[in-house]
Amino acid sequence: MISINKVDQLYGGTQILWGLDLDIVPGSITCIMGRNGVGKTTLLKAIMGLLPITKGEITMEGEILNKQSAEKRAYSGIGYVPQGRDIFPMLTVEENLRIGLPVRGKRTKDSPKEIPEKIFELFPVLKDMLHRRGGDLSGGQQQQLAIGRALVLEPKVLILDEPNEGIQPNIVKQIGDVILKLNEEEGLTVILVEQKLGFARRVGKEFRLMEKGRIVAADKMENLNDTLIKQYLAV
Amino acid sequence: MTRLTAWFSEGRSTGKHTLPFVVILLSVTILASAANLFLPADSIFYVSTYTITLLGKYLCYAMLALAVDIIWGYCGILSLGHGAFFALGGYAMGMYLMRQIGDRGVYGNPLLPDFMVFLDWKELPWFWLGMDQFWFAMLMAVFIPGLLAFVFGWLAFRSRVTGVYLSIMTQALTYALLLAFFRNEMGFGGNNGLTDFKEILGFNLQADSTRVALFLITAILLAVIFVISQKILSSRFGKVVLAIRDSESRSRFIGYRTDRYKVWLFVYSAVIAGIAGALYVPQVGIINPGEFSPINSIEMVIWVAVGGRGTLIGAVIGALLVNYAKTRFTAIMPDAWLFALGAMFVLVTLYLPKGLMGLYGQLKAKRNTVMNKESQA
Amino acid sequence: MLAELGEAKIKDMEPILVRIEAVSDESVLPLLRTLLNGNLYYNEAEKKVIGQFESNGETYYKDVFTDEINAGIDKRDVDKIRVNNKLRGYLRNAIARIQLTSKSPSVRENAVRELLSKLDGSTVAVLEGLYTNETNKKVKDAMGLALAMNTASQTELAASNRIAAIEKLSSSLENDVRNLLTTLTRDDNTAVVSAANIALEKIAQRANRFAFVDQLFFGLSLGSVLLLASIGLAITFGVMGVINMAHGEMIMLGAYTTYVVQLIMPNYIDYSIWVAIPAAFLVSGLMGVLIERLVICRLHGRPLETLLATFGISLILQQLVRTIFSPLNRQVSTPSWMSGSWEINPVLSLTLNRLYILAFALLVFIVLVIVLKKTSLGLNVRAVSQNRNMAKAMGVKTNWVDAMTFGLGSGIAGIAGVALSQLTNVGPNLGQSYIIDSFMVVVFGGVGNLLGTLVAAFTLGIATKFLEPTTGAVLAAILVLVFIILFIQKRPKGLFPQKGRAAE
Amino acid sequence: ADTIKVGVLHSLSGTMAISETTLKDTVLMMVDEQNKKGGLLGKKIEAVVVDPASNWPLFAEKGRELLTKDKVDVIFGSWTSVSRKSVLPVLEELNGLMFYPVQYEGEESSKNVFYTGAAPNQQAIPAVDYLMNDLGVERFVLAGTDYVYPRTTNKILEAYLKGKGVAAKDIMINYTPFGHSDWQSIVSDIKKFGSEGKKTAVVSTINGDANVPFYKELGNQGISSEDIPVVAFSVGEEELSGLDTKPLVGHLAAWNYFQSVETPENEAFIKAWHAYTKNPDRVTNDPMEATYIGFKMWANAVTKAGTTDVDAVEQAMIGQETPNLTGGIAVMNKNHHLSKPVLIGEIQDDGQFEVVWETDGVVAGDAWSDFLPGSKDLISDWTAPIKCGNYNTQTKTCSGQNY
Amino acid sequence: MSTLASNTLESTREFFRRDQVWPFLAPEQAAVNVDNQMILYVEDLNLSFDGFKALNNLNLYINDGELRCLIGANGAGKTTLMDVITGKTQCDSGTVFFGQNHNLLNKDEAEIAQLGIGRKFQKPTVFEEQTVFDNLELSLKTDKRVLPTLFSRLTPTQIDRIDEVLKTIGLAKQRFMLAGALSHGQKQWLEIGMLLVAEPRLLLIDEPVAGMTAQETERTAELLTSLAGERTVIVVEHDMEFVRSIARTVTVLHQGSVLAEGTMDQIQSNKDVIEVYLGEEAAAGEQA
Ligand SMILES: Nc1ncnc2c1ncn2[C@@H]1O[C@H](COP(=O)(O)OP(=O)(O)OP(=O)(O)O)[C@@H](O)[C@H]1O
Ligand SMILES: Nc1ncnc2c1ncn2[C@@H]1O[C@H](COP(=O)(O)OP(=O)(O)OP(=O)(O)O)[C@@H](O)[C@H]1O
Ligand SMILES: [Mg+2]
Ligand SMILES: [Mg+2]
Repeated sequence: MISINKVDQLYGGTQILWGLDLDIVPGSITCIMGRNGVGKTTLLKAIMGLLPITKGEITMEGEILNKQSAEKRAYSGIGYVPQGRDIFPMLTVEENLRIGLPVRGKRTKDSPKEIPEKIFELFPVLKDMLHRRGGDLSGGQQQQLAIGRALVLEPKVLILDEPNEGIQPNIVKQIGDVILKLNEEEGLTVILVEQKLGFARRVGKEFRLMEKGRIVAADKMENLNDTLIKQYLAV
Repeated sequence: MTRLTAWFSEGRSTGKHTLPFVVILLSVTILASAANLFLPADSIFYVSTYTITLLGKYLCYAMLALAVDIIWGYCGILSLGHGAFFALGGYAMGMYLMRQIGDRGVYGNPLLPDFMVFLDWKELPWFWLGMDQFWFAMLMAVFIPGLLAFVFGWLAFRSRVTGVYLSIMTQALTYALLLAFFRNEMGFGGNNGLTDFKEILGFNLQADSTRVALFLITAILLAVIFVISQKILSSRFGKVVLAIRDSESRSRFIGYRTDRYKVWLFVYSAVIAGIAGALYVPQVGIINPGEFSPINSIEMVIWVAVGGRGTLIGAVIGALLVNYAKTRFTAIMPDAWLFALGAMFVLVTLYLPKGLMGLYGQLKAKRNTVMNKESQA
Repeated sequence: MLAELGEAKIKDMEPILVRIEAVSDESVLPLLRTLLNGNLYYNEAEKKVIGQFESNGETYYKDVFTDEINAGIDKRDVDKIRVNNKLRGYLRNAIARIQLTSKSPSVRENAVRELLSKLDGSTVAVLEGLYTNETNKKVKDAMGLALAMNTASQTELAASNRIAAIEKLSSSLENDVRNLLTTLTRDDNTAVVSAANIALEKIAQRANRFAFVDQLFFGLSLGSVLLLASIGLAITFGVMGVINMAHGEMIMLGAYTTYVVQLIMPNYIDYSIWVAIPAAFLVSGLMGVLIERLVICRLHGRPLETLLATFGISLILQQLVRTIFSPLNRQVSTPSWMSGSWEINPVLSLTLNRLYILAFALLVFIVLVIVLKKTSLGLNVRAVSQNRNMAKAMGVKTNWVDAMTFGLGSGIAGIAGVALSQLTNVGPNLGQSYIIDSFMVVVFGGVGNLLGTLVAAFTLGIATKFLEPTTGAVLAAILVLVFIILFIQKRPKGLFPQKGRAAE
Repeated sequence: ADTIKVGVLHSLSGTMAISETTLKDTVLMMVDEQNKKGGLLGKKIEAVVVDPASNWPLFAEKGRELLTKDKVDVIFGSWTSVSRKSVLPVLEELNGLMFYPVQYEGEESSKNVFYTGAAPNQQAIPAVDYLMNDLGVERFVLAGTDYVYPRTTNKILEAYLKGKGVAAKDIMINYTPFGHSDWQSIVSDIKKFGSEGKKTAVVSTINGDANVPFYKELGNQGISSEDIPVVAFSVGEEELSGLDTKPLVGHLAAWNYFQSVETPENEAFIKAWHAYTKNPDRVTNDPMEATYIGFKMWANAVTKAGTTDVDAVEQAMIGQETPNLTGGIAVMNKNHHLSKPVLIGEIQDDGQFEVVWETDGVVAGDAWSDFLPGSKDLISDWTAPIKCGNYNTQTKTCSGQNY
Repeated sequence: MSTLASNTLESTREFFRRDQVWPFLAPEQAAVNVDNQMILYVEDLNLSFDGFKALNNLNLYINDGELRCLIGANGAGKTTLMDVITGKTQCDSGTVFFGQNHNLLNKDEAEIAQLGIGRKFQKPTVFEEQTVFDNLELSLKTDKRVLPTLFSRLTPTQIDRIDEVLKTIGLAKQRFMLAGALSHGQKQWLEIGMLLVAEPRLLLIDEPVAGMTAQETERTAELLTSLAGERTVIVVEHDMEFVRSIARTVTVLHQGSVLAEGTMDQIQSNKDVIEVYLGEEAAAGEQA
């Protein structure tokens, strides 16, 4: 689906990603893990096109993404839920969701005028808060909005950067269910960055461990063992 | 007192540009002054009085840029009204110089300045009293801008007026003062302002030696203010100021009353602007409401941006450079200089995002990496 | 006689005109009118007076009476018959006197009103004669008024007659009536004096009410100018966050576009506005897009730098205009349908150009609000200004949105320029004189809030105009500024602040 | 030096560029013509143009630059009083010579400046005389921009009118800020003031740009020149060229020169101007004539003195005579002001003025007004033995000299 | 009339209070009175935004030295409560006392912070353009008035203290890095560090372990427990494992008021809490 080849990335003078290779299997849920600051967010931003890469190649279904702008990638079917949510604070919840409608129109060929009901089924809070400013929502509500907003795009690949940060337990579970359901029923490919092992184990099908800007381990989730955890996730 | 001395002698916080700056500034000014006073006019090293006056004016502008930078570059308060403080300082000096004319005015009135006689005023307005005393006038040159900044800042910062709101309010302030000083009823000479000065402290203002002296004083004060500002800004006070620029609310949550910090910094900056104004007037020979015009204040901000916001040296360099460019351009291409100046502003923003000092930083960083690579090899 | 007119010096012309008037009827009106307009010429060779007319940019000469075109004559053959103010005054009255017998009632009424201040014995006699036969009510009223004025001023008449006349006068708002009443307050007869005072009082009360309306209109009109000038900025600065110092120059470009349009179509000045509005929108809008693509787009995330760059751009544009069009002001004509005023009554008349501009400003505002509310542009631009990267990730074409928005804001500034060209100088400094006010309005209303801009513009306009009569223009401006400064202390985010957690 | 240098100190950018650019061109044209005639004293004349950018302190700086760096022999420049006041100390310090071509408030006479524009007694007083005598005006609105020239002129006029028996309530004085553009209320006040039975006129000292919106508002509020004529001292052909003058026909202006005056000199001048600017529509105006006269006189004075030395030229200047473009001869008086005729013109629909009145002969410019209490005893005389710009005839002293 | 006069007099006095005009004249802060063992009293707190009740008659009492966990559904009002306590948001009605003698509602953020109430935000906020070290220096417990700050210098003990904290939060290597360049998790740690150097009496910590790995979460837990006793800590967190590892008393907020309060076990078996917050499975899973 998405494959990343020898990608380097620099912030000013400091190199963050070092010749990183990564293959995302279509229809899978890949969980990327690693300590704070190893470059997970950076990697996801590079995939989304929000950060330029200095070397290497990112392809999606054989198409080279490197030179494409982020908005093109959104049209190609990548949905992004950033770390820290990045809600449009002064737009209402409804407007936050509406932003993605044109992309959805292009991708599903039926130009919808309304936000798909599906989103509200997944996150009923959003319906109650429809006319509240995004920035006024509580942290957890914003997180739900961020996921909902990405789903409006009807993406092929959904990128989630620590989606459970600040979410109440029953909704964490619900988010997990949603991811699994979308994955199973609609074949959505998911790239997930997650720190909480429990959740990662429950939802993830593949795992990738990162350290210092490189992928250091990759396998099926079942094979994520304590040695690996100790080696790459413990402080 | 001991705390003060300790504060000054402390090594850690002095900026690394301070010493070279002070040395270069003072040696250039002293050499130029000497060249003006002691060399014959036909010597190739002779520096004309025109140049000295021009340089003196630039230095005043540099001081003013410093004031703008302190408040904008370090504290993030974009003041579009610093011209007001500058002009107020200038008016204080102008009033002193005006009173020094005495009965040598065109109407020969010993008490009233010419423009008052001319408009048929019978007595000196109260705010002109005492301005014949140099010390008092100089006190006013710093006190009035300081007071205005205090009142304005106190009101605005306490009510948490920030960002563009604050900028536009400062602009409104200077604009209101512009209109007020234009009024002839105000007693500041209306549109013509104050001019035709003769002496300062008994020295003839037209004498070369007086001009050189004023120039030197400006340079020395600039150096002093530079050093003090550097000191203040590299103390913890300076860090708090930077913190306010970054995130004012966070600074409040760790216990700093940011409004007070801002007020004091604003007052400090206004006082510097006032001093710059007071030095400017005897050197250019006129002060009038034009100095209050909002466009002037915007230009000051631009000097700082060109030089590099957030570095004191950048402000100074920006002021010198832009004004030099203006002087040159208006003489070489009087019909097209605005194109050149405008293009310069656009290009600087596009290609030197951090101003000239940013360029300097980039070059140095590049040299360092090159050197590192070489040493590694 | 006509030939005499052509050869006489200005000083000697009045007697000739008196003679002409004495012998003539409505048929001389064209002659007098042409003379009044300064289009009457004298052909020395033929000893004939002719009128000069212009159409389609060409001058030609016509016989004023027969409308016959004198083809063979050109500029060199003729001399202008010059008139001065005194003669113009005389001519106007003469025309009015002749028109008293015009067929059109409205012409007759105007003629009577014109003559109110010039009531001499012979005119009154004529009016008396006409009064009885007059059928039209309005004209009759006007004539009655004139006669009442005459009666009231005749000291030899009985006081009771005069008082009755004065009472009749008290319902009129005409200036001449008021002047007459004021003189009557110094009359010898005390009864007349008190009647005149009462009448004046009554008139003053009514007049004051209208004066208030007048002032309100001035305020609204100033407000509409402020609104037009700032509304484009409310987009480029308020919504996009670009500190656009070149905004004034966009207005200026619009004004110059109007000038160029009039230059291209000199014979259709009345319609030129309809061409100028879209043209100005395009010129300023395209310039805006250009600026955005070349400069602003590279300054994302550095709002303060936009100040520096756009200031540079504004200098360049000013000098550009100076180079192309010279530093002199350019002449923009007002279409005839926009000149003059709408006279509601003798004390209240609203100038047409301002009335149209007021309506136009509101129209532009409404259209803009609709564009921003109903199209995706409005939503997208707000999203982009709040979080550019996230907007990109949601598939918003940020570059396009930026260019369009900046173009829209600039284009609207251009439209404002068309309106301003009708009120003020079209010169290189046009923009400079509005930029400060524009920023003030946008900020006072609350950045990012279009409604705030509307309210702020009208508030400032009305406040200024209500202050001005008592304080004078300069002090009024200062007071308004001080008021804004103090107001912002109370509401640090303007009239209509952005609310919510994220606004801090 | 192998050339004679002429400095041109007129703003080419900023608010005053509108007026001053023309004067720069005029000087350049005069220089050109003089060079075609072989220059001066056998040398070519070279013009040095700088741009003080409507910034008053910059006038001082640029003046100094011209005098010390470029070493010019004479400067033609300045428009506003404040710009003149700004360069004045520099001129006196460096003993430069400047020609100032604009009508101004008077109350000044410097050894180093020749004033070729009108003093108040050459513009304002004749105009008011005309209004009272010829138009029968009894009430006056003195409307001006709030700066020294209008203030002084209005003071002088007020004193003059009161002396002529005009009551205080028949004089309305109004000041507006620079560049004032919203004239609705003021015009409506004027309209009210003028509709109270007595013949009313406006004496306008409104400056520069503010005139266009002022006249537009007059036109729109239907104030015609027959009802309330406006006589302006700062509105000339050039200001009108930015205006549709049809609604303004009949309003007045008082100047020493109008383009419409038909004399051979004027015709030649206009022709030369059109040729020089390559634009047959460019108008001429009073400050241009003042520049023209100033330049001619200077050239003659240099020839007479045989040198460009400032002191010699200054003395040679006094008594110089040059034909006016409007006929008659302009004379440079001992007080550095000119004697010129005063003309009053009515605005025509083609943007030109029609002369409706003129003084019989020339009027000598008065440096110090006789109608101001502070200056009625002052005179200026730059010839021996007085040699002073502000000599008090009562105390027989001279004050305010910088040298 | 007289009330008007006295009102004006009062407001004039208020206006010219010497400590407000001249910071160096401000009186020393009175010590916090905790005679009743209670350090924070929140009573009948109400707050609504455009009709939406974010806080609804909320009552909360915190003992001195306690470590209290605050949990509750997203949008329950936890952050808003902290906003009110720290002076960021004005409430509509109710009282908030710090100790018995400090009414927090009439103080501004800075005063409250100077009283010894420190806060970590839900979304990490640090001074992005200053180094990690400077961030900590600014947060030190010092005299925060203008003049003392101008003349103050770092003492060796203060430097040691900062070094120590840098080690605790694992940012010793990044000490001269600009805080803006830190990753999300690192910023979280830095913010905790800023709290530590300030040595406040009461710490309000909003979601400290969001984005942290399991081990880091454990370390945070240890850190917080070690702080309790000497200081009072209020933690908001959704990570139940973490809450269980530190909690003694847990308060559950729901729709702006307290839903339940008790030990972790009590809470976990509370029906209401399970329904609105934990979810059936989670609760069951945890108990298993
Ligand atoms: N704007 C920036 N400039 C310079 N360096 C940066 C910038 N943003 C991040 N970094 C550095 O890049 C590295 C990787 O950051 P990144 O945000 O990708 O980490 P992460 O793996 O997502 O960590 P976390 O789990 O804490 O979110 C960090 O060490 C950080 O210091
Ligand atoms: N300024 C505001 N305007 C409108 N509503 C607001 C505002 N601030 C908070 N709210 C609302 O108040 C409620 C409480 O928000 P709060 O942030 O306190 O929740 P929380 O308990 O911290 O939730 P989370 O665990 O998700 O962070 C939310 O529903 C939020 O939408
Ligand atoms: Mg991350
Ligand atoms: Mg929260």
